[in-house]
Amino acid sequence: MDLHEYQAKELFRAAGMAVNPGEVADDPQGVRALAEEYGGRVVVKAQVHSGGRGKAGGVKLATDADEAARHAEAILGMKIRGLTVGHVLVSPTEDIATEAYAGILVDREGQCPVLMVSAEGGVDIEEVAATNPDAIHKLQVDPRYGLMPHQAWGLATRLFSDPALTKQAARILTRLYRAFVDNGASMAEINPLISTGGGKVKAIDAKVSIDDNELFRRPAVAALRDPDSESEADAKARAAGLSFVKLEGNVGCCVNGAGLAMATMDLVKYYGGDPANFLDIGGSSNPDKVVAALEIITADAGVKVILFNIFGGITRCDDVAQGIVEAVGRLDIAIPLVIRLTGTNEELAREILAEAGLAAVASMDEVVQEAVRLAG
Amino acid sequence: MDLHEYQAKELFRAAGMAVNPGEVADDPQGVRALAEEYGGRVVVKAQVHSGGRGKAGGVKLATDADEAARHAEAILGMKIRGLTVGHVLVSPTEDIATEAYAGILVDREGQCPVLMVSAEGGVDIEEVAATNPDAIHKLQVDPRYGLMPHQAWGLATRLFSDPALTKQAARILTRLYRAFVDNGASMAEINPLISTGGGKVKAIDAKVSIDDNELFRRPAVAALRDPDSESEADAKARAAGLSFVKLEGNVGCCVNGAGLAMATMDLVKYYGGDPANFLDIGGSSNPDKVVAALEIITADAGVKVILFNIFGGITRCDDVAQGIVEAVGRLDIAIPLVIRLTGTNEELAREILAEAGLAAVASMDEVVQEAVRLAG
Amino acid sequence: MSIYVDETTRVIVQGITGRDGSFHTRQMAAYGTRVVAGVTPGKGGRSFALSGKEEVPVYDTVADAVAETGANASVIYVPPAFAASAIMEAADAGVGFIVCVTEGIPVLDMTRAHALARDRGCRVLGPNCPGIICPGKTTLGIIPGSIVTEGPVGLISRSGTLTYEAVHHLTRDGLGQTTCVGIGGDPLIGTSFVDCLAAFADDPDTEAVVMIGEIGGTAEQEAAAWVSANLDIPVVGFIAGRTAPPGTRMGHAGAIISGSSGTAAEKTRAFEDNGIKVAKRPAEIAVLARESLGR
Amino acid sequence: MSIYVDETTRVIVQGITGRDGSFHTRQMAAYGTRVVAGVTPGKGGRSFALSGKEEVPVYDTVADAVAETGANASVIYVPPAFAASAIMEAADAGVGFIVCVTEGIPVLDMTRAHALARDRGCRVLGPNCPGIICPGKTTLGIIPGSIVTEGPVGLISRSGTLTYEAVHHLTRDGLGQTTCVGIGGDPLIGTSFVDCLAAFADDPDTEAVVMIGEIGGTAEQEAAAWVSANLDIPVVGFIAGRTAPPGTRMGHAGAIISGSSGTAAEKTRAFEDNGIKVAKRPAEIAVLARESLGR
Repeated sequence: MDLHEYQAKELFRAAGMAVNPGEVADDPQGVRALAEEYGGRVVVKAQVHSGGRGKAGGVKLATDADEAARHAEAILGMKIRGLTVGHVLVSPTEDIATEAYAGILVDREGQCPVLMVSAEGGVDIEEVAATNPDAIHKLQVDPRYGLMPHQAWGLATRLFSDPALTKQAARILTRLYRAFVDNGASMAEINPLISTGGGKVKAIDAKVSIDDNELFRRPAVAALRDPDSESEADAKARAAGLSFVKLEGNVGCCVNGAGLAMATMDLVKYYGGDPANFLDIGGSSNPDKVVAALEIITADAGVKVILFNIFGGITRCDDVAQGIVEAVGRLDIAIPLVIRLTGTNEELAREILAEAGLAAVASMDEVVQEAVRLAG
Repeated sequence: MDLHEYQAKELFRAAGMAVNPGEVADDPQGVRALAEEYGGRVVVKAQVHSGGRGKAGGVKLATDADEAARHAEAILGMKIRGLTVGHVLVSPTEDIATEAYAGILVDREGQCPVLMVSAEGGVDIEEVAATNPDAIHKLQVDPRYGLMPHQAWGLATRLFSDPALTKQAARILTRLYRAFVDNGASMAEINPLISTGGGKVKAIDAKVSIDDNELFRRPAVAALRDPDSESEADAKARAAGLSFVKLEGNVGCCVNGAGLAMATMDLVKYYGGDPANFLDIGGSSNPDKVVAALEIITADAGVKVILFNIFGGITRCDDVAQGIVEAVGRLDIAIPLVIRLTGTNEELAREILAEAGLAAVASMDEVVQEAVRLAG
Repeated sequence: MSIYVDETTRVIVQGITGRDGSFHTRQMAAYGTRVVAGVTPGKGGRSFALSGKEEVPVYDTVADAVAETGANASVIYVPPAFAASAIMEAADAGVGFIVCVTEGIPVLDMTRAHALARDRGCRVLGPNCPGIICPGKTTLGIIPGSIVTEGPVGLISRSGTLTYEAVHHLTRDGLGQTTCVGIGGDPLIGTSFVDCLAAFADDPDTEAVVMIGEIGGTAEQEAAAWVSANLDIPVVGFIAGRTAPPGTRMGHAGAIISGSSGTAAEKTRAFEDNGIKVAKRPAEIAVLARESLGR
Repeated sequence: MSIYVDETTRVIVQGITGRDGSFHTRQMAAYGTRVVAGVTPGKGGRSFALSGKEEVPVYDTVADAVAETGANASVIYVPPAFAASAIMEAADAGVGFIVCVTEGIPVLDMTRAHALARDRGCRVLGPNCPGIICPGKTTLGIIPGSIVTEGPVGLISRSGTLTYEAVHHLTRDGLGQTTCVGIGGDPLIGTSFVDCLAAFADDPDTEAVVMIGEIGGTAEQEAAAWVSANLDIPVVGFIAGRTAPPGTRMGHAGAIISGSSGTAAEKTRAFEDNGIKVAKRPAEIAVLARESLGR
């Protein structure tokens, strides 16, 4: 789950980090009031879950409150990579002397958090990684010890040579790591981490993603979810416990297992079709899940056919068949359904489908070819 | 630093542990009021830093508020192992079904905290350890992982077979470990950890010692020190940064280094004398420390002679000599002083002492024999 | 021969009394797995019926189960909130091989669990994996016994049902398996492609290997390099997620293309550059495997 | 020969710019110790004068110091609040031998620092120790060079000044030392009596060992058993604290009799039962050592 910049900054402040001030508003009047409070010179930043806000015109500098309100007018309601801007963050401008980068991810290979810093901040860090990898200093943090003081200090010395700044940076890195762990984050980033002309080090942008698997035990963090930033289909899939990703094609896919679901999409493409979605109904065999899956898929007017590809293992085929029959009964499905079921309790499943007047094929190639054909 | 039972219970409650209620009072009226509040049947417990309070008559059961007040009258002001009781803890009685033990220490060999539990609680645990060691289950806690849930659960299964009780005990052990670490304790103990007839598990006694070396960074814990529980000499030694232990003899000892200080006491005894104290002036060479040391030693009317045994290493002999000269000048010392100084800057030290009319010998045997002779 | 486990492996089940745990324990026992005990905290002292005839004791802790039964492997079917702790309990009790089926374990929990497993020198398979099956010998996890058969192919996969799909084709085409291993769809897994490849390399019965990868991470690239440097039996590959958009998690927590890294194209190229034939459709995996074995 | 360190050991000093650190660094350099750098966070880039003629660079981190100078040992003189962290920094930077002089480090900090040192395979001497001196070669810590001399005795002690006292007598009686090691007065120390005994056992120049123990813990008892089982050179012992009351900490954090365990009587008995002669006075240590060497 991605957090908005203003939410990420709140977490950082709560962890004791130096962060520049700022408040959100959702109309130009509110922005004007905030700009006046901050003395006129402010930055107005679109709060959407997307990188490249600056390039898209979603970040504007204002020299007085009127200009800030005009910027807000332009930014609020604009679309950035398909997302509508509903809120802006208003912050006083800072006297920036240097811009650095600091971020934490989980490293697959090291199986631990990895803290990355670069004295070249304020730009696309992936670009720095590609063009000048030596400018990025990485540190694998042993989860048994956490980030040790000397490690934070050592990284901070890569960012600043003035000990007064190094000390502040080490403190921020230590707290960034704390915030990362204590909030169950999968990513936490400060870009840029600035030093001011007055010798202060602080975060003026913040990006945090929370590991979805942590949300069950962190209600305060889970409450930060912005319902407006999620499509109706995504919200419904999440509520039903389905993995769902909307795509642009017309073959609706309903598969058990993420790997098989990806392979099914790939095979639709291979046979000349276009998948409308990724959808994994998971290892459970709850008929309600199938109903929810069908509702999500059929809500997309572009979908011309629904393809079921089920290989029963932990999911029993008879349960899925039962779910399909129930769902078809409950819903008014106007498009064709093609079904492939194999594995645990396959025979039972075929009987259940047959009773309801539905047929199933046994091969994946077959069912995909049929679906592509029906989608035209 | 030892905490009182009521202080330890507060820490335990703050850590989320189930602890029986209780409040302290320092007069019989207060005890009566508390006993009334708790419905009459209460336990009145002396709050002193000593084991064996029960055997000494410092723990009494009352069936009504009048009896509680009478017990308080008897207990307040009594002496337990030389300590005067200034406060009592009043708690409602509990319906005790079983009594277990749980405690944490730091294990020298394993270099980690060790959690110990026994289903045989409510008694002297050292006795259980001596007579029935198999009844005590020990677990070394790896500081890199902390107490893991399965470990707390595993120990809890050694205390209770009813899962409802085991679950509560595991929770208490987890929080006991947290309280131990978060307060910088060197020892934390619950004895007894009871189960009630109603199926509740809770701590009804609590013992905590804090590692003195932790106090500098835990002001809230340091504030729990009871000034009344410490002798004037101990308080003064602590303020001056001296290691001091009062003993019963008449040869005052002032030594640099704990090992040498112990060996000096041993040698006094060897030559037929009796040391009045252990005193290590430490590795610093601050003359104020020497002054403080002399003040502490001479405040004991039983001391007949003061013995200095200094081997200069990190402590320079000239600094100590300077301190002795200053201290002798500032104080009115009526008893003889015998001095042994050797090591770093020994020559300089002798000159300083000579100027002040003091002499020093070079051997430890010599100085101790002389001190024992002078102490008569 | 099989890798990691065989018919002598003494297996305990953590979460044996749960819905999934009890179902799959009976499936495993029916297949022939030597299930010796179950563990469910708070239910120690009961017994669990493997079938109408056989039952095994349930213990409160893995340590007790190991002490009483001499178990040397564990399969974990406990909810995500407790699964990392269950792995740590098994590792701490000296269980040498741990299969964790559970999906949805917090990644930071797994950093600690994997660290402890390394410290204790035990191998974790998964989490978020279907387990391991040695046809005709034993199965630990949820791979349906009905789709496998004994034979010369070793199979390694990040996926569950896609593995079944591939095995299904192999079996139907007469290519049995020495062992099928589902290494799991999470970003942090205990046993990698390379680990399994090295184990298959030491198994004289394995004559070819099938590797089923997917988008996200670089495990397939590392495996390809390892194959090229170390393995002299043929390897057939498949990569799922060619149509996945970048930056979006495709179900598996580990299946996400970060920037331009972890794409199916990149992985396919790494396979091909290192002499691994890549199937375009799941059904083609068996075809290429048969060809590579000259059958 | 000497144990653990010698004249080739390349030493850095953590806390070199502090009062104690600067004083003892110059003392060490004057004795001949190869001090190659200092570390003080925030003072990197400066230099530190070892003498009127020589100076060494000061670095911000141990990692930088090691990378630039190839140091393989460190001596730590930093305040107790930061000392455990300093040990961890040195261990993490690959320093193989770490002497920590600092007294008063929180014990729980040390549980983590010792764990990391073990993980990194490095040896910690102390904390709360005077260090190690190899007469005529090198000294790391605060043991005054003036009291030692080269010779056949190895010395191990939990104490600081009591060690000086013992060495003083040995030297005066013509018994020089191969190495004198102060293992420290804290309850959790990185190098034990047994570790040092094993090192002395491998040193052909060490013909006798002096062990100076004190009340608290069981390290002396374990050492006595080890001596009896493994060592064929004579050992002379001394135990401080015969007059210490139980339950009271005698200065050293580790010097406390718990219940009836850790008493001087118990330790003396363990020494004597294992063939270790025990001196009754510090001055007698040298007498017994001379006798045991037949001089």
